[in-house]
Amino acid sequence: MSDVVLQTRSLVKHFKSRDGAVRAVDGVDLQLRRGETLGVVGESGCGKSTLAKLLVGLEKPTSGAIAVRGQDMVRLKGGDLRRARRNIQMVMQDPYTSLNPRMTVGDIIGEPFEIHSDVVPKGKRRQAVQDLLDTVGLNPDHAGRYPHQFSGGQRQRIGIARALALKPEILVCDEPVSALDVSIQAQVINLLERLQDDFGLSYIFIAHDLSVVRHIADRVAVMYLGKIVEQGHDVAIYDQPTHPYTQALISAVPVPDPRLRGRRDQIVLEGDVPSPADPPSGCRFRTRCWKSQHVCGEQEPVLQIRERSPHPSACHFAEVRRVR
Amino acid sequence: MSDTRSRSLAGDAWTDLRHNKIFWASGVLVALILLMAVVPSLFTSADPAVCTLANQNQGPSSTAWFGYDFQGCDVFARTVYGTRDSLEVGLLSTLLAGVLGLIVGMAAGWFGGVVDAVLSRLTDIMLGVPLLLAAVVFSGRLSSPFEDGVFAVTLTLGLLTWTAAARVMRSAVITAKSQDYVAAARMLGAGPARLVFRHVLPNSIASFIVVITILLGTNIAAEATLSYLGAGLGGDAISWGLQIAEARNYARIAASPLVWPSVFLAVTVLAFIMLGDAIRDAFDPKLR
Amino acid sequence: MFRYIVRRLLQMILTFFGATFVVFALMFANQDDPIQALAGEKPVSDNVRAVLTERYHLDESFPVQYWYYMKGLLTGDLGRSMAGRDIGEMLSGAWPVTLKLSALAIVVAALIAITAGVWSAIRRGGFFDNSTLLMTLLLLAVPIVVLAPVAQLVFAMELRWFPATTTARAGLYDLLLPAVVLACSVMATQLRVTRTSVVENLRADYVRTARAKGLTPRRVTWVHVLRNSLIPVITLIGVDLGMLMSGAIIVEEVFNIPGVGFNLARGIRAEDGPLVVGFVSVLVVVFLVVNLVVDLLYAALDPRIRYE
Amino acid sequence: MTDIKGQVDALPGTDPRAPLLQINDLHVEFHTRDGVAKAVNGASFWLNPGETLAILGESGCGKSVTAQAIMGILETPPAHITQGEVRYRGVDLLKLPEAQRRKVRANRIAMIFQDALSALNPVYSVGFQLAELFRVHRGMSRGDARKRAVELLDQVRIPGAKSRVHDYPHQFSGGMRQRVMIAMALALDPEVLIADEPTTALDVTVQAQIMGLLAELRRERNMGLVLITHDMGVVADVADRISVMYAGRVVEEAPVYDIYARPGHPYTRALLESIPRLDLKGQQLSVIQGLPPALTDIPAGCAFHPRCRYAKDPCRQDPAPPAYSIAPHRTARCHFFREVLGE
Repeated sequence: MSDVVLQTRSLVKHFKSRDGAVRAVDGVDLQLRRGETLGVVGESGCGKSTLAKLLVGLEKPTSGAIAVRGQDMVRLKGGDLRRARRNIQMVMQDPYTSLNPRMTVGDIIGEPFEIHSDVVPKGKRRQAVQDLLDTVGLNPDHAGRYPHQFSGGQRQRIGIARALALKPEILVCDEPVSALDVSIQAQVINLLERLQDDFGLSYIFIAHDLSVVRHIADRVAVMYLGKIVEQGHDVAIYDQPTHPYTQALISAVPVPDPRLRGRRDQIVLEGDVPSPADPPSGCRFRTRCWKSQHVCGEQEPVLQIRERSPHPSACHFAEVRRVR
Repeated sequence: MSDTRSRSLAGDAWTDLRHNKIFWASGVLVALILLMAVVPSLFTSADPAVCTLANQNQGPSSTAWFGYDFQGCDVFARTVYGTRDSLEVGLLSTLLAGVLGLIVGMAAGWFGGVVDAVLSRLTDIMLGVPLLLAAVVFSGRLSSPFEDGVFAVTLTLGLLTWTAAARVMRSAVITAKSQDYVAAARMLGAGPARLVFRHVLPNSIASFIVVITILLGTNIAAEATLSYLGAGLGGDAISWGLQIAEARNYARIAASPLVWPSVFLAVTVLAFIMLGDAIRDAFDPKLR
Repeated sequence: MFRYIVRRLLQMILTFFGATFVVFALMFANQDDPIQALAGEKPVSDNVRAVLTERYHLDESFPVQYWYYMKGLLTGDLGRSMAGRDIGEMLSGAWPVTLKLSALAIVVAALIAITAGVWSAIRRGGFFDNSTLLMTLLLLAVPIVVLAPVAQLVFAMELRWFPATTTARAGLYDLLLPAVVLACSVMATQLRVTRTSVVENLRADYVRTARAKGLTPRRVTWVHVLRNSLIPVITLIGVDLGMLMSGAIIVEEVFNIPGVGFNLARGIRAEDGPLVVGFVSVLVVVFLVVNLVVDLLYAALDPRIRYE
Repeated sequence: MTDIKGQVDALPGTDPRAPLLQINDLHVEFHTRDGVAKAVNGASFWLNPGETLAILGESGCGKSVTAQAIMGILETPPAHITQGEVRYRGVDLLKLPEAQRRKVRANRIAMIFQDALSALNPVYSVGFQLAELFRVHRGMSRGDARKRAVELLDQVRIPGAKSRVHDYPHQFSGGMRQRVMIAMALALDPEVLIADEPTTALDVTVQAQIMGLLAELRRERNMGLVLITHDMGVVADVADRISVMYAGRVVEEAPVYDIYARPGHPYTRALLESIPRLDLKGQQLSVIQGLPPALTDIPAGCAFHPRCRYAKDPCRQDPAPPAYSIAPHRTARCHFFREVLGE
């Protein structure tokens, strides 16, 4: 198990609100191995962005543990925590708000070196920044420019360069391409894949776009209302989904091939996602599920390998159904 | 993207300001007013304190451009010399209000929670007392009629007018604080000082500056109002407000002692408000 | 909605105590020898001093004095002025004409500010917009101490269109000039806020929807945009009441209107501490109550607050 | 219903045999501080009843501006329609007086927008906003209009329509709000519905619901649907024909099957290739180099030439390539369409 770089155990985050606790993340166990990409998919409000913030320490978990290379990030303090945090960095969704408009690109990418002054000696920082710009495919001479002089895709590259500055092993990518146009998306995805090969990075890749996740991820976790409902290798999830929610989600994604029109097994779910402040008892998906039975309201299904599910699935009636 | 020069937002704003006629007009006016306050003798050779009743209510002449008032004082000289006290009170009270507002607003916005609740309530309470009403209760003249009152009025206005700046600063800080780039810096391990001074402050200061510029104008007007009511400057101070109060009773006999201090007061306030407007437009061009 | 009202009420009570405390503390901090101040420049005999000390509880500590002040304020007993008159009675005699004056000023200011603000927002960049912008600049720059005497000189004394002074039983026309002067002190900001707010709302997506529905421009502006745009203006009108009160002191003094501001101005000139503090305290309470009402009105305009 | 419409909103000059909607050589410019932005530079397409036409393109390609020009809701200034025709059943809407133009909106051509939360007025109940249409265009009484509003909410399958009609937009979920928008667009039985990115802000499961609802309503009413989107999956699922826009021009127009099988313009081809596909997993995605041009500074000749791998000298010179007819019902603005098609 030495190649596990990141592991969470029963990770929980509840936010206080007027209507009681919002259970944004409610017991998440996941593992990330070296050089691997774990895709996390789910609809808005499923807790995937909160999960990302927990992983990089922007939010404190209500309970549970996050281990990076065996060190519990929740318990670490002071200098140890700062050093441990270097190992896990994030690429944010919105390239327009994630860069300080009053700092030059060189200052933005160089800021990690100023905060962790022992990483690169002062005299070599300029060179380091230019190298990083070069690595992400930007002109190193543009270090003196300001963020608003770059396009969305270029700004996302700046964000990636900043995340790479401290040479982390793990990158958490929170919807890194969803704000970009299709043709620009492909450029950024290619860059991320190339960096993974060059530096042996491990990715947590969070997205709502299932086809992007399928392209980049080795394993996929599907989240619904703060819980992982199904987890497995990409082929297992996309071709042999066993959880009804996964099946509905995959079938809802339009396929860019008109020949398949009307010939796909489309499951259209009724209604909306319930409020995470007051999730249904038992299985959280039962209110929208066509398989729902009495037991689903009584007993919460555990995420595990089941008789008819060769990979972990949190459904009492898990069963493979090819939906595309 | 065609130009290779790097342009910061402040740089953009400056480029914008340079082409703004209103900015230059108000800037020149402000500079002139400041000069008048610092070296009034550049503008008039007459001594404002020398008044001869023989000159009472005389009309404008080549020696006294604006004529003489009821006491026989040179209106132009008194108006020019009035700039100093007015500006002194305006600048110092705005400085005080600005510092208070900056601290309160930053603290409330940055810390949030209990600090914000307490400071916001305090701001509400201060806003619950209309400025002039509080000022007339507090200002020195009520009990000490023999000082010039500059210190008392400055303190009064400073302590009572920080609320607007604090509110603006608070909401700007809250907006800036929740931006992704702050989260990104925090994630890199940046300490609170770096977060505040490198990320939050530079991105929230623009609207604060605008409020302060406008406050400068309104505080000068407030001083004149207080002095007019007899709750502001007094003693041997020269103030436009005092001049207006005196001249009003004889306005039908001689309008010039009423009109000229009024014009100077209005132009000063106008200059600062226009300057604030120009700066706002430069930083926030979308609302033009 | 209920929650919102309760919260606002609690807030107001807190602000009430805070604000009156501020007023009292200001007065307390400001007095070195209040009895001497009361008497002006005459010497004060020990006997008189003892009576006055007794009457104003001057030998008590700050909290006790504050207690007497609050008790008086809450029971409507504002004590006596330096001249020996009952402050409560003075107030009740003075407020009707002030109410008339400020109501007139609010209506004049709001009417002009909102119509002109909407117009210049629609025609932004046009002649009307530019001239209103210039006008608001001038209005902002001319403080009421300048405007009131000059307006009196020009319109009342020289042109004789309006009476220069009035009595307690002044009619609406008699009060029109002072009301307009008073309105000028708040009109500029109201107009600018209206304009900005309408400009912002005209760009909102729902305006596009309203146009796509085939509604006339008039309906889009006056039904869809206006209600959204008024939300910040309404708040401002509440806050501006403070400006109006301050302005009323000047205007009533200049035009000799025997209202609250007139009495207050005289109190200030006469250095009548109890009168000033009593009047100011009541005005602060009025200000707070009006702002509470404004906040409730706000909720009526904006369902997002009503249903929060 | 049709006869009511005939009486209330007669539009003289309409020809029932003319295409339902035909856009010819539409040009729209924006006058900005940075110069003249040419948002639409000669867009042309047509639409038949019961048909779904997808206008596909990335942000800034002019697809939304085109839609708003058709509706006549562009803000002028800064926008100016400098050239072109928007023909509805043969009548050029751009030449109509504003009062008549207004009657076309919502009655004949209706539109729904991307972000339903901001597209609905926050301070009025959805019932008011729906009923307003009947009151303004049909002169109905308050009560009747309200009744029709409830019926409409019912038709777009909002549960509990009778009580929800009193609710405000912020009280609805994203999907329900878009249903309200659809109800509003369909209220007066228009013949053309323009949907501008109707599901972009929604989750996929909700997107499936909304697209299903739109398809069903279109079929029932035999409406023409103009679907504006950047999502090639959605297009493949619902469109009959596609117009691909780039830098304000329709660069390719074709039936949906043909375009996915054999794109005729390099841009379309590159777009299709940049979608992640199952069989290419583990490989690099093919990308379009560079960025779309700034609308204030569109390259001479074919606007796509700086990013095009087929580009040769003629592409870099004005005039821009004409709309070559490359097959029945297919056009492409590329000098080298044969190469692109792989012939």
